[in-house]
Amino acid sequence: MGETLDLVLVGVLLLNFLMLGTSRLRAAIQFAAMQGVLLGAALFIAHGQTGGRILLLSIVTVLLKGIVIPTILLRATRNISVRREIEPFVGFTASLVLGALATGLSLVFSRSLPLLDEHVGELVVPASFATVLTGFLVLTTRRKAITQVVGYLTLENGIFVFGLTLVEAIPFLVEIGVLLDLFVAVLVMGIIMDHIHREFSSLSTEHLTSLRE
Amino acid sequence: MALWLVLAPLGFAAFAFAIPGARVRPWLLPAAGATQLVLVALELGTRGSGAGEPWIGLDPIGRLVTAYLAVLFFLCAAYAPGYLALRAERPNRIFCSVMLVFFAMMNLIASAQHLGLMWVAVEATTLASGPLLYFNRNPRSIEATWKYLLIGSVGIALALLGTFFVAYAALRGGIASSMLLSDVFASAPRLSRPWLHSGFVLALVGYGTKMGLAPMHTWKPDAYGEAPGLVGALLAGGLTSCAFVAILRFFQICAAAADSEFARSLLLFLGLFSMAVAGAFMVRQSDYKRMLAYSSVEHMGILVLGIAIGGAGSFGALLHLLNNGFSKGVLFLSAGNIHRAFGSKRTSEVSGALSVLPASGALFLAGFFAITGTPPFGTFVSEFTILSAMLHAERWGVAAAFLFLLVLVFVGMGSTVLAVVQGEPSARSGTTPYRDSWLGVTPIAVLLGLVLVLGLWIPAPFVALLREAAATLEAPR
Amino acid sequence: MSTWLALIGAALISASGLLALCVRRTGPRFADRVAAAAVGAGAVSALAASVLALAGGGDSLSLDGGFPGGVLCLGLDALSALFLLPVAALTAACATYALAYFPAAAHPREAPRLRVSFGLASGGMIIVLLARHSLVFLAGWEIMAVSAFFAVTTEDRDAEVRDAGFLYLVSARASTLCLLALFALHWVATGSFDLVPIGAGAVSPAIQSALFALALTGFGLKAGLVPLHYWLPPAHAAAPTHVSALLSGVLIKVGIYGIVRVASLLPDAPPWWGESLLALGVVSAVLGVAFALAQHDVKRLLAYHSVENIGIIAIGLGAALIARATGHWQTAALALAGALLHVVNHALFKGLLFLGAGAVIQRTGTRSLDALGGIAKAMPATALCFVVGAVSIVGLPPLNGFVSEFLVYSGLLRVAVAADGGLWLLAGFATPALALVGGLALACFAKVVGSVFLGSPRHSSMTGGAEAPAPMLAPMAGLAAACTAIGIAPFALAPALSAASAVALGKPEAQLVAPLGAISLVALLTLALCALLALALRTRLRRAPLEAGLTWDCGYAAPSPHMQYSASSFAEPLVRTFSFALLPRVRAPQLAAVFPGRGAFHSEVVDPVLDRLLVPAARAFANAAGWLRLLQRGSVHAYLLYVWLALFALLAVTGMTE
Amino acid sequence: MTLSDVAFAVVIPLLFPPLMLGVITRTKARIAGRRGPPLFQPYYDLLRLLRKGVVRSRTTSWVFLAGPVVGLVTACLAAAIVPLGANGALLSFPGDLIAFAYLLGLGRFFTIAAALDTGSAFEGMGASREAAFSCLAEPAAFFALLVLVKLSGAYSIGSMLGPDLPDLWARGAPSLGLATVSLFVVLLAENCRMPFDDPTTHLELTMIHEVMVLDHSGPPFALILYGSAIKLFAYGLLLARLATPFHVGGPALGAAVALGELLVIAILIGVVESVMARLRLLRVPSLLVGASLLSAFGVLLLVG
Repeated sequence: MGETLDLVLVGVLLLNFLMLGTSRLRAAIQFAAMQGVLLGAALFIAHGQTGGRILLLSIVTVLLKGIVIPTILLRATRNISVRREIEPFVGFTASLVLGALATGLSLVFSRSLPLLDEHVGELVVPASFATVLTGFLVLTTRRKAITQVVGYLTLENGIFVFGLTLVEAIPFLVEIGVLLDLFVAVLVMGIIMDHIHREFSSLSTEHLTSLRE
Repeated sequence: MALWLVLAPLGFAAFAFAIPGARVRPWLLPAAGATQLVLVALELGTRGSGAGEPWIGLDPIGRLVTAYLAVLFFLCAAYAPGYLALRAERPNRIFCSVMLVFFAMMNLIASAQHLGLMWVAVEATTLASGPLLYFNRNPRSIEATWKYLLIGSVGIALALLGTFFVAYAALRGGIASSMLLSDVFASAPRLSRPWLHSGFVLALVGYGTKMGLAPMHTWKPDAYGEAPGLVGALLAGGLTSCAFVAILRFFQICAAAADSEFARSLLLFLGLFSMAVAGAFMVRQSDYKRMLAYSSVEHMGILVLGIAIGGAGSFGALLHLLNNGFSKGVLFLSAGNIHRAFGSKRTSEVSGALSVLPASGALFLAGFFAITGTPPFGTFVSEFTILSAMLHAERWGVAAAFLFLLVLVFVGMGSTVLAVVQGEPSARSGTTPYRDSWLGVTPIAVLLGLVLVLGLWIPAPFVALLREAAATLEAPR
Repeated sequence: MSTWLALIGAALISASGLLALCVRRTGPRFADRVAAAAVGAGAVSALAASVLALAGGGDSLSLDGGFPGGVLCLGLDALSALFLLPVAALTAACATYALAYFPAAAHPREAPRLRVSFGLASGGMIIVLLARHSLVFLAGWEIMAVSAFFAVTTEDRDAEVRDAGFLYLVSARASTLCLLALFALHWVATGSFDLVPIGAGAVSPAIQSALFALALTGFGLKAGLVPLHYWLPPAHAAAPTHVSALLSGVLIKVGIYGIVRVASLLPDAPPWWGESLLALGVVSAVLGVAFALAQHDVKRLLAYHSVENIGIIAIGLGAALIARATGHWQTAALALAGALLHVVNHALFKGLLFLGAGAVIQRTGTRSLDALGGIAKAMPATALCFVVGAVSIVGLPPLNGFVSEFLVYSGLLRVAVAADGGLWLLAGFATPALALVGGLALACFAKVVGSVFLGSPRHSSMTGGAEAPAPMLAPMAGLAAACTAIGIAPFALAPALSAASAVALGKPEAQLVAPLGAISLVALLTLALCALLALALRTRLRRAPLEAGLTWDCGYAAPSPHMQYSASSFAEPLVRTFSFALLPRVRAPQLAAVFPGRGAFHSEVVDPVLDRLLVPAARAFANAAGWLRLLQRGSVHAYLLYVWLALFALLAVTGMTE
Repeated sequence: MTLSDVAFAVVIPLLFPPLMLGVITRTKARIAGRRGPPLFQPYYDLLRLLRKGVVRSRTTSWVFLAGPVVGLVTACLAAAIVPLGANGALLSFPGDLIAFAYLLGLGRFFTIAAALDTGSAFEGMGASREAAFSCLAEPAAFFALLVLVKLSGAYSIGSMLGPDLPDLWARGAPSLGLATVSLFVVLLAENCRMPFDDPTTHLELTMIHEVMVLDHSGPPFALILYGSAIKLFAYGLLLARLATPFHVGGPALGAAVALGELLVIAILIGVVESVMARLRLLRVPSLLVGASLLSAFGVLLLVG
């Protein structure tokens, strides 16, 4: 079971790099969606034997993270017929290097923390940290509002990966609540993005710097 | 039944969403506030029989904060109809119902006894306050809302990770993991320290973002600057206090684990840093609403400083929570009135508010004196307590820095406030018809009266509640 | 009884402005009178309380009722009563003066507000004097400070007034925060809010010294000890004149009261407390009067003289503290009595001088010494009162200033005689410094009297005119009479001074022993002989051929008022002598050719602390803070980065070991 | 003190001082090779002035006449504080040295005020200089008096200069010597003698005291002249006693010796005035500060 999970998590890590490396907005969204699907799978693989609760949760995860939210974002890009490129502050190559660094750092950090015995050799914790950091990179180095939402999504994905270790501890209601919050958050951000586009005819956050000291 | 404190506003929210009358709807807000006051009074009256659901219940901190929220919300809500009547051109269906949801979620934060539930509630307040901020629907408010949502959501995501870390700390400690506060407290001594520590840091940064501690405060001036005064008052008085409660929960875990020293030093640093940043950014601040945001940053710093010092400092911090909230209410609501009368929030364009709006100007000025800890306002008592705690702990350097920063903030805030209030009325005052009205002034005056009362006379049961709450910070159960 | 009386007085005075607001509709004149009557009644009550307490009828009372600080104690002992005396008297004088100086009819917007803040400021002072509980003290203190701010900024449409008010407010706040630290430390050290003397050895010497240092800073800021005096001149210049009188006459004295009170609570005073106070006093007195001499604005000048007089008071207090530390109780009582009497005296004559200056300012519309002149002819009564005040403040016999300076000198000389080593040097240099201060003050007031009242008007608009109205003259006359009375019969105050010193020193046997009878004799002789001689001269002149002519100007036949020696020229030799400290900024025209063109000479002396230190420092800080703003330029990416950096930094410093 | 002593102590200070002026004038005349006016000329001048009429400027007020009156009264009272020889002074109480200085201050205040009352640029100039220079002389005098106080432990001029004075010289000769020199400088400055002021100059621009009283005439002017003579007497008495701390016989003899010493001082002043030129006005402060430093050094020597 552990190896299957690790395999899925390798996929998640790979998607992190793809996300950092791609220059196309829609691709980035699709990578985030794929990550969402993988997460649903990972949840099932890790804890599927524990019962229907997990199955339900996995399905909801795949639905939300893999389908509904990406659809919202893709619709946003479609409605707003903007230039499809991601406009980074930091170049793609540099982003990849930073991503690699972040992944390395995650490995080191998770080593320095006392893991449970069953997690010691596994990828769960480092993959979680790496995804969180990837989310951070996307959030801070990509210019468009929509890419920032993708970054936020990735960040949440990373946290979700960490949650795989704690399925017993987290009540179902809270898990659902977390997912629901994520959904509403993206929804609200989508609405706001819509308004941003209407006001500024662009989704670049460059226009969003009039409030300053 | 603590649950009713959450359900009642939600019910009002649904009702507000359902009814069609835009003129009637705002009055649901004070109605909900009054109902909440009754519910809270009942709840506080029947203390002791507090065995409700395990997830939602009122411990001393919860009792304190829900009661405080009820009062603050009632007064802000009493201000709302007058304000919304002035903004009749704006549809208020979303505004009213979302505000009630927002209020319900704040109550949920205060009464949640489960870390996960609390997180969900905090995130829900973030999302609910988005539409409130965006009430004015202009480019500037979009920008503010966007920043607020993004930074807040990212911060809260970190807090979720921190919550998970604490849960993992239990697993690592060989205990069945649970996020119920009572369970966590009970098993706290066995929590794995590295996980607990990093979990606390994540929660501190996460909820600290929400609370507006520097350097995570950056959304605050934008959001408070662009939000209607009413929303600013609820954000600065209510939401930040709730985020503070969330941090307190994590602090309690550390305290229960008899390992609060590291947490105290982090809080101490963040507290002083917040005050310093607030002081630096208040200097030559030309936008009086942004100035209020920095004042909020400063007072969040004072709150965590009090906790960091501990002892009487915790008591002082909890008292300061109330004082700050009520004073912020005074400031934001009166600033809102001034903004309305002058149509500008820049000090270069606003002056002589005391002449144009005698009541609001005076209240704004009085709010300034209240928030800066002028005796006999309540803020003075809480700051005095916190300072005494510092001296008692022989933290001379901290005390000196605290006092210096208070002066710095006073200078920064004073120059802006006085520029607005004093002098010849600027020409802009003639451009709007708005002048003081009973509806727009009375709630502010009551809020100010509350701050004053807290400085002159604190009822004994209330002191007992504060003591009890402070005690649970040192030795949570 | 006496405490209740004083409380009633405080309540009446505080409520005076609000009462006037209530009767506003019956007309401005009536409201004016209601306010003045309330203040008068309150002052009478407070004066009665004060006299009662000075006669040995002091008492205290406790209020219990769930206040944050527990049971609140108030009390009136001889020390408080001695300060209460001038507070009540000057408040009443200023309120009466305001009837004509600042009537609501002429200032419909400002006067009602001013009355409220004026009453509250004075009421706050009384509360401070009565407080035996640190939180009550702070509450009274802040009510006083904040109301005084509103009183100072009465004419807030003037930017200069706003700036001065803000400076005052910030200084007041800094002072309050020092007191906050003081009382917090007191609470932590003693476990009590009650302001009662601490038992010997109950608190460590280091804590006691910290308490004293905090008191010295906090109260020194209010009292205006150099270098903490910087707010005083602008605030006094900005305030309406009767408010300046109150500020200068009694409000800054409350700072002195605080120092005396706190020192009386601390049992083990090392000599350095007194030495530092003495040194600060000398610096304040010398610099205060030197800067006063260089002023062109009569109100700023009077304000700097307050710094000087606070310095003299501090010299007395310092000498008393030194004597107390070395066990010379008699000397301590002497010096302390001098300081306390100077507090009372300064309230009387500084109040008088401000009120006199106000009368002139109201009549002429200018505060500039170089524009005034010859007003004695139009306002002879005002001029006479002002001269009395001037002679008093310079410390000359036969008036009251001489008595208190005499006592301070006496204490200082006794300290000097008893001292050796460094202390001898300190005391040995303080005495001549005090003499220098006296000389400079004389020069300064000769300049003020001369350029305002004597000679001929320098401006045509000031010819003619009339005497100040009765509500303004009466308080001045009263204060002048009080100055004279104390000068002639200082022994009448001796029991009160003894009682107050005994409280402040915590030593009932520390009685005042001074040759007050001889001083009285000197005063009487001076007055009597002058009167006799004047009478004789008058009789002689009646008989002599009296000729009136032009002033002799060495043959120049058409002297004009502009040829008079101006105030600035009068002070020039001394300003030049002290230019190393005053650093005057002079703009003089270069005279190149035989027939130079038009030129203008300009010189000003700016405050060293405010204009050379605080303002540049504040500007530098603001500029530095401006750079900090670059961090917040609206980029949400940067903001997110800060969140992460904070996270990483905090993680890095947090211990991660099991 | 008996009644006759008192009468004696009142009459001498009232009658003697103008003689000192006469002696100074005579000394100067002799050194310059002239015979000079009679020794009693100052008395004749005073009487003549008292008989004369008065011219008053139209700009003046009552202050103008208060100057001479107060100046004379304060000078008399100050003189009463100083003991004649080793005898007690008429007015003596602990701290009377302060009264001495401040009484003279009162006189100065009104003299200056009277000068300013005329509104004349010249008299203003004189007043300004008088104020400035006496200010600077004050610390010098107080340093000197402080040396005396410290050495004697007494607080009245009468007891400081009493019978114990020789003993003080024995204990603190250097300090007392410095104090004496410094007091002499103060005497010259306070009484407007050379090198501070030239009483005989005819150029108003360079005058100090004389220019202040330009507008006075008749009886008031007599009061002024008389007052300044008494002031000179008081200072001279102080200095004489300090410089010659010998104890001579009974009160009458002591007083006679003291008066003799005063005449010596007058001659000394005459000599100084004859051999020195008036200082440049800008240099005057330096000299006064120098005198202060001198007596301050005397204070320094008493450390320990």
